[in-house]
Amino acid sequence: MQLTSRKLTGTWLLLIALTLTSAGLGSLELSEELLVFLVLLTVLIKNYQIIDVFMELKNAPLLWRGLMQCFTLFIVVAVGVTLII
Amino acid sequence: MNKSVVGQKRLPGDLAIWIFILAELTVFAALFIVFSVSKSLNVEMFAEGQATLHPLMGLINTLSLITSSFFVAKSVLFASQGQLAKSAQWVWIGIATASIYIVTKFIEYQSLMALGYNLRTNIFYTLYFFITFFHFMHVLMGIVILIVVANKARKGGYESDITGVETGASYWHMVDMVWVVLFPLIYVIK
Amino acid sequence: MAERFTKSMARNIYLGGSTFFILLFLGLTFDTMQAMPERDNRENLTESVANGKLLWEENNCLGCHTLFGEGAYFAPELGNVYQRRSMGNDEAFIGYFKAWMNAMPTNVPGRRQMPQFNLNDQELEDLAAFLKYANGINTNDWPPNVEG
Amino acid sequence: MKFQSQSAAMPYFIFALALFVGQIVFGLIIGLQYVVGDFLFPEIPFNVARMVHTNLLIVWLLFGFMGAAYYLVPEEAETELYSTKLAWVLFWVFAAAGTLTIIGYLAVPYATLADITGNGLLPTMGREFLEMPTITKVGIVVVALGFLFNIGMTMLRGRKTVINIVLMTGLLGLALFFLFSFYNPHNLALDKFFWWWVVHLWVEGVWELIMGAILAFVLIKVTGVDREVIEKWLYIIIAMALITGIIGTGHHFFWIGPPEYWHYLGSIFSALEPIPFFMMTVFAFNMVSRRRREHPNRAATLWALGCAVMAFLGAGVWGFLHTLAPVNYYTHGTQITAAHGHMAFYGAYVMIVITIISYAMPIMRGRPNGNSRQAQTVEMWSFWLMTIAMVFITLFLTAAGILQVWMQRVPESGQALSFMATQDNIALFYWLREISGVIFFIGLLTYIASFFVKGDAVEVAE
Repeated sequence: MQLTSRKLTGTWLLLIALTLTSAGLGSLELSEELLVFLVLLTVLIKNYQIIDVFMELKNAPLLWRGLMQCFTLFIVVAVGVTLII
Repeated sequence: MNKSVVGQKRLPGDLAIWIFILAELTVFAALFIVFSVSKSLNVEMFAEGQATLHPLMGLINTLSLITSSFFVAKSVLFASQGQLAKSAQWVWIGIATASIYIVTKFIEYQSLMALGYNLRTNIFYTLYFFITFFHFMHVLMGIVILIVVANKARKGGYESDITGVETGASYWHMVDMVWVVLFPLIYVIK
Repeated sequence: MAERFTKSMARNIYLGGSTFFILLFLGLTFDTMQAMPERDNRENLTESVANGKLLWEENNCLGCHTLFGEGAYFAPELGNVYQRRSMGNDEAFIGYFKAWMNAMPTNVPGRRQMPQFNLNDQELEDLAAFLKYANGINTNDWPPNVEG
Repeated sequence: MKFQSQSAAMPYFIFALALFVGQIVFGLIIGLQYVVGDFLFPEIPFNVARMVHTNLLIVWLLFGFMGAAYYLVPEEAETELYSTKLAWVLFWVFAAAGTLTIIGYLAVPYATLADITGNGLLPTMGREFLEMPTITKVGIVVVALGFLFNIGMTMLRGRKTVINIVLMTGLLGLALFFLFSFYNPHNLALDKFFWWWVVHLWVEGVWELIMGAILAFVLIKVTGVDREVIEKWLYIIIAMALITGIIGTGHHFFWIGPPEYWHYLGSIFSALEPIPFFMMTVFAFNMVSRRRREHPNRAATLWALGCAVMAFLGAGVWGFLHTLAPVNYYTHGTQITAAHGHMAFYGAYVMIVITIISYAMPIMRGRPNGNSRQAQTVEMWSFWLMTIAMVFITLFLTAAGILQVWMQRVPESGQALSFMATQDNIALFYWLREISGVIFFIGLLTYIASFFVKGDAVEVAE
């Protein structure tokens, strides 16, 4: 799968949309747990997109893609858990 | 030209930068976790503090960094197709986009400090100023790296090997990734 | 994989990284210096205190005692000795301090001994003033209790 | 030995080891004074013996670093030393200044020494680790400048390798930060703040560069692994050391006056300080397992590996143990600090100096393949004796420290035991520490003895 300009643009629009969504979520009257969960979900999706497409790690050795994804997942989960507790 | 075979797994950029990126993410992870732990220990203080921030500026900064990252990714794409002049051009556009972040961040610091908040006010402001300023310095550092890359690209420095462009870009995407966590953590989740 | 780990990149990371953190450290130092006047009890730094500090240094008190937890761990903490021994009364502290210093060494067999430093009355008062001044520095509530 | 002038390292190494013996003797004295309080009183009071113990450590490590530089810089630069004569002159100046200072400590009361040396003109004495008279400090600066000039000129004339550059940066930083020892304001909080610019930025900053460079040099020599690989690792490790270590200085600013935010910064960055030490351990073992030859000097390899492991344990793990501000609130200035200090200095700096001595000394004595097998066996015995003894010293001090925290620090005012009462309660551990210290001393004597063991020259299987 070769990276294309179209793919990049699509990812960019997705990131913008997710950013606006997460900012919008903050102004809704959601329960804290739900807000944390939803916002962190957008963060996770965004970072995975950045890792795979912008950083081009989708075609990288599994080790490096895995390391980056694990790090992101770890940060998001750790933040989520400590915020909710 | 980049002669990577289609389907072959390859890591873009220099291996050293990836080790460094992991180290950087570790530092930021520690900072974020300290922030969220302190927040759950000082709920009211953090709520009051967060109310003094400017979510709109945070949003603008997120958009500017994401867009800048996008432009830099485009530049790598051009470089891999051998279009180095275009590649350099997009790096410059990426830098210009990121400068929006610098201006907004500067305004935000100014307005907070005018109200008398600083690193020493309380734990919230200590962490807010330190984490965002630490990230701010990363943006500046990233811009310096990108300027070096753009200059070298303009002079045709990457004709045989675009590793340098990829390395600079990877660092820049990391700076973006960190802000993507930082923005909701500090500005959105109240 | 390892062949694309270039030495120049490793060097750039070293140079860039250390410059970055040196600048950050200098910035934080600058900020700390702004904060110090409210914390370091400088308004009570009299001539007598300055002389007391010199006496403290020239008799190598830190060779046995700690001051704010720094020094040798052979004899008690003295950063808060004013709090521990004064009962909030300067006269009482100076009296206690002089009596203590003049009684040294105890010569109790097997016990840790503090030397006799042969300081005169004025010097003992300066040293006591220094210890009182040290006690007034904001140490973020350290030590945890009066024992130091 | 590739270059004749490398032998300038010889007197530095020998003198360093002599001072090391002195350091341990005084260590045993103060260790005994912990339990037999009036031992040698009033002839050698604790504060004097302790000052001799710590200052000898610093000075012999400096001699070791200088010797290491004189040995490895010419070899790396592939040129003779700029001036062998200067190296010898500086050796005698430094050795004389050091010896006179120690004699001064022991012969007259400290206040008298301060008086004789004119401390009143520029007071710098009486601060931990920087007790030497101002005039000695000036002497150190002069020696350091001459030394840096000599090494720098050698480097500039020859090949500029990464190891040389890193070593030079470390030595320059060492000299630069030492200048803060001349800043001694009346303001106690500021005095302490900048005092750490010497002490912390030495041992958790620039000294790590020196250590990394020496370790990399020895590993290249004993493993035969490609220089390129080792140099990349070196850069990444020292980058991490500085990235974590510079802001990590904050863990010393918790309780001496600076604002509260250092609790956060100091805790976070110093919690990451074990990373470079961990990388160093991985690096050393990785290089040895990828070795291209069996170097006949097995003792040197053992020291190099041991150094990496013990540095990680002492500086990394034992540092982390009490570096977080909420923990440090209770442990600051207790025997836990002493435990960490002992193992960190031994693991990181004592062992790296012994590593380079163990590698370079046989070569300078005309044994390019290392000492005889018999001598190496004795040396390896000394390695295990000293290292295991140090592990026990650390464990006993840690146990003493935990009890001390429990009795003296954790309870409320009024319920807590006083300092001296606590000391009485933990005397058993001080005795055990003293016994371990004796074993360490035996290990050290065994090490010295290994220099005199004859035996068959080692043959190299090509």
